[in-house]
Amino acid sequence: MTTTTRTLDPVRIRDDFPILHRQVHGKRLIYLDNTASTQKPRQVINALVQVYEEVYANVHRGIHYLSEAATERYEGARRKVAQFINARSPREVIFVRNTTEGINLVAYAWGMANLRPGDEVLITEMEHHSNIVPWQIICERTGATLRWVPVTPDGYLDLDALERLLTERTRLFAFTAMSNVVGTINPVQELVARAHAVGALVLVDGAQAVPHLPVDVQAWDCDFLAFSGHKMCGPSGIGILYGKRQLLEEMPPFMGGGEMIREVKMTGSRWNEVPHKFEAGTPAIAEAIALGAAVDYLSQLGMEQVAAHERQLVRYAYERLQDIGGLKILGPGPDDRGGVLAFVMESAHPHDIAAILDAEGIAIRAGHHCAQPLHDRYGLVASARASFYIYNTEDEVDALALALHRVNQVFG
Amino acid sequence: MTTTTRTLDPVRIRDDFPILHRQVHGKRLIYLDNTASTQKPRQVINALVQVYEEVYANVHRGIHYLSEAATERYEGARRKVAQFINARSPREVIFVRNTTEGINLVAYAWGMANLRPGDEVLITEMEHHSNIVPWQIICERTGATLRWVPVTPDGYLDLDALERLLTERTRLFAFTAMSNVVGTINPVQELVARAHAVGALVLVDGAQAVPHLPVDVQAWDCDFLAFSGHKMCGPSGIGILYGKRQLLEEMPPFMGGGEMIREVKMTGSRWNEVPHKFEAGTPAIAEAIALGAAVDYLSQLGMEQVAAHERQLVRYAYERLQDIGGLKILGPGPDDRGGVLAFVMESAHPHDIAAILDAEGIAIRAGHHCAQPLHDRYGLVASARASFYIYNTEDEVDALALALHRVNQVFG
Amino acid sequence: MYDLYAEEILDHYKFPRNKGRMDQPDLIYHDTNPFCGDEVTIMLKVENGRVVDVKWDGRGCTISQAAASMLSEAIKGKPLEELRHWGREEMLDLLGIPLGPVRIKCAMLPLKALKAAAWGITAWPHEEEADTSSPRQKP
Amino acid sequence: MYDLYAEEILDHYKFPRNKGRMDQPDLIYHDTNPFCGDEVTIMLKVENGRVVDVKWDGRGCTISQAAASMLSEAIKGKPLEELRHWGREEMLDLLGIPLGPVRIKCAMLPLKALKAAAWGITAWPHEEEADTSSPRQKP
Ligand SMILES: Cc1ncc(COP(=O)(O)O)c(C=O)c1O
Ligand SMILES: Cc1ncc(COP(=O)(O)O)c(C=O)c1O
Repeated sequence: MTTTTRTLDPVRIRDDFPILHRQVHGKRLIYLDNTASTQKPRQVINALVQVYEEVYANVHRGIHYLSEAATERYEGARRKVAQFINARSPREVIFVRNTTEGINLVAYAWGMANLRPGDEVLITEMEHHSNIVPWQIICERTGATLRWVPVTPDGYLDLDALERLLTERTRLFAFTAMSNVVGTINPVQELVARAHAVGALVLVDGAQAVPHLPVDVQAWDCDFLAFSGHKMCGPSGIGILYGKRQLLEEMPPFMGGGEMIREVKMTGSRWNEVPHKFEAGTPAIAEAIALGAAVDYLSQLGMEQVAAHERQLVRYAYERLQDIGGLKILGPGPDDRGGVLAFVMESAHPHDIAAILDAEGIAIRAGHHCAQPLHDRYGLVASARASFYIYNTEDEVDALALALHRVNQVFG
Repeated sequence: MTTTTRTLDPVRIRDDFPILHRQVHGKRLIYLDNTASTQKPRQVINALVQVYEEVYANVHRGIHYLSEAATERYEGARRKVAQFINARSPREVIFVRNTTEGINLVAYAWGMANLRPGDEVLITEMEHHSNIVPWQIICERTGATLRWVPVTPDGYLDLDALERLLTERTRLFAFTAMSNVVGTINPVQELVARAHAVGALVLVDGAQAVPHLPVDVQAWDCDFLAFSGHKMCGPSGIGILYGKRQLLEEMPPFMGGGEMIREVKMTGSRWNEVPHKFEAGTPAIAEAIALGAAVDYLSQLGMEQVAAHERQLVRYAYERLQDIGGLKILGPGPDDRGGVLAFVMESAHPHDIAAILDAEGIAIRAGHHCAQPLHDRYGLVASARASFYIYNTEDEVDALALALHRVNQVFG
Repeated sequence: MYDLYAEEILDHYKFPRNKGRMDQPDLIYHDTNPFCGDEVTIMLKVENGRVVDVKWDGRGCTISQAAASMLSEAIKGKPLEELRHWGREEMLDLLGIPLGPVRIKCAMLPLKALKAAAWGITAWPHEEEADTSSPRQKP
Repeated sequence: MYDLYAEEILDHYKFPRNKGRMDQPDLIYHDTNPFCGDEVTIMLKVENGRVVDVKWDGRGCTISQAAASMLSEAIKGKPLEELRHWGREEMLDLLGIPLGPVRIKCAMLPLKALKAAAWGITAWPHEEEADTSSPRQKP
């Protein structure tokens, strides 16, 4: 590894992650399932403990010390997230449970109010189910039509087809900034500009991009961005929907209840300000605060450095995996992708690959990774997937390669 | 206090709650804001830490050790909750964020599919906004009519009016098992039976009942029950919707995404089994598991004992507060209520009461407590509210009474 | 927090200055905070762009009512143009105490009414607030 | 977990017993697991309520295919009535290894196909499963 001062030191980083020191089946844990969810540093775990031991109370409207302290930290986390993605204002940051809820919020609140028969919603063949099913549901309810941008054999969006598919009927273009299977990093800024040129809004699924790449919503100019805390060192149970202020102001609310209202009368209700209009009920208080700690942690490492580390690791892994007989990596070459490698082997079903690796202490995923249409497009039902994060090392890639050779031995 | 073996010992219980040992403004903390949210015992905090330090991974479909271990604990928590409320099967337990989301789930999934113009949804004047606003939204969308059961001057549901309001047009009756302001414990079983007699379904808002009283959904025979983990020693970010299996099977899904599907094709999708059909995306994994620890904690104390402790405390407090000049307690007498006391004082605005008490280290709420229609009904805009839980003591009630005398002095 | 009930604030609360109605005010604005029911009406007489007389009326908690009273004293003689640009800081300076996220809204209520009056508007425009937890006033 | 690839299971996977097609089966059922694409078809010849011949066909992971092979050996000669009541336990006994929540579905696939065939049905009725994390098969 190069050793400029700002290069990540995964060995030192590992010290922050208690779980990485455990054993699995008597072997040291090699955690390569980071696309599904990442592990948590003690800074984040401690933040949770600290909230509950020192400043926990329900937020908003409380006139006692704990409630005010909890509210300040909760809103402080919102400011941290806003800064992390370079939002214009913390008001553009809505706390939800996960990427999935963020997308559903837009589908229900914006979609139900704005989509009509004849309108089109455009998504892509490489989407996660969370950026497919909400649009299927809302298009069915509103009579709008769902269209799909095809994926090329090597895992890129088909930009010629996009030219034809983006029309003045397109009301929204929803796509992932980075594929959770083939790892393709899409040219978000260009895609947003093309969609805006025909008057369409853009929702970016940032579930994989935000944890792994520097993201700037103002540079992207996207209208919405959804992502999950649990994929970026944060706790489970918290996610974010970013939305441009003006749009959020105009949208009707999604869920109704406490906190999202300004006034409730028997004859009807008026809504609170954004972002509160979209946060009905008691929010995930400790989770938001701990997500703030995760954002601090990543910011301190530097997202450029995080991305560089993964780029290096995935290049190394791409090479090592080439050597393995009958193994085929899905998607683009090593230079155009994030730190995720999905593959199939001639000798073994993905389930069997994952099970053999598990016995060696290596955690990978096997299945359709919530991207059935993409697998269908490649004539596959399932694939195996190894994915990297800040704490993974080349040593671990070597162990992965060795175990994959072993798969060939067992099934040879 | 009586000292039968199974009586709660709040002094010993306090040892389990780290935050109760802190000081606020140089005074010992007296936490009487339990209706808004309760504090957490170390058993629950430890459960969170343990998940992240030992068995964290995304749940479902993972073929590696950590994912299987996390899945087992997550589903184990579901079984604990099912048992806690005596559901027939864990499949009847859906993990959501909070009570509010549980109610919105029913409003969107069941309501949008089943309500038509001419149909009526019946709620009550004592509902929390979370059991009002979703019905206002869904009634507006579907053309159904929202009707309200009035509340009597002393804080009971007007059962004569109910007789007139429950008709064959009533499709759903949604009411709280216990008021979060006046503390009234409603006769759930009787209300369910009367609603069922006209063919209406019943949703019970259990946000206050489940943490404080023994609850048996089979005895109640309610169709849905929503409640929040954070109000019953559990972490923030997790709540429960119980629903009868048959109804859940028949309902369309709410949010779309990963995990809630069985198959996603470009031409359409098929849904997963209940409860997974209603849990789109990565769930609040650690939160569900820690809620399981909270359920264990409360079960070990015994919910009969929890209720008895609060009954005793609220009776004591009711008496002590009577002595305070110009103080008026809202709602029923001391025997028919849970451990919550809302009141107003002639000398001081509720905000000022709360602020004076805060300076003494005593945390209470002031405001409309997300129940504006109830306050409107009493011609009030706000009230002050003290509420009790397992760790509160008569000593603390004495401190409350003393501080309220002080309010009269300051503003006298 | 005990500062909330500092002598001066309680004094303004118990003995409000300039409280009452004004005949024929040049500018008048009524604002409420629905979360706690506080209400404030500000009435101004203006000459040559300066406030020459103030009255206010209202009901609510100590903070909102004392703030209205203090404000009514502070603005006499001030140019309207200056008052239009007063903000959170000026109000907190007058009160002389720090306030949590809920009570700050009580303190800001009279100032919001004053600013609306000074701008001669009847409904609040789109306005940025530093604190995302506070609801904007759209009466 | 290494047990997953115990001699016997790998042997059944590599050298499947009774794999192939059957002309004119008395009972036949095809089932799939959409999550991993495993497929199994069970074909039975039945005389006097007993299985007298079995064939199966399919593709998928070691567990589902070995389970089909083992099952095909175990059921020959058994009364249909008995097979209708086989469950998770019988299948795990045959495999002789414990399985996690995902792989258990692979193991159950051939049994589900067999039971459907034995009941002579073409679509699965409402069926309770102990493990709430497992999807029910509704082909
Ligand atoms: C009776 C009642 N219903 C609903 C709620 C809403 O709960 P949550 O904010 O956890 O969704 C509350 C909590 O304040 C409540 O007391
Ligand atoms: C690209 C992408 N979108 C959406 C999601 C869904 O995220 P969550 O399950 O946190 O809602 C994921 C996670 O698997 C993902 O990788």
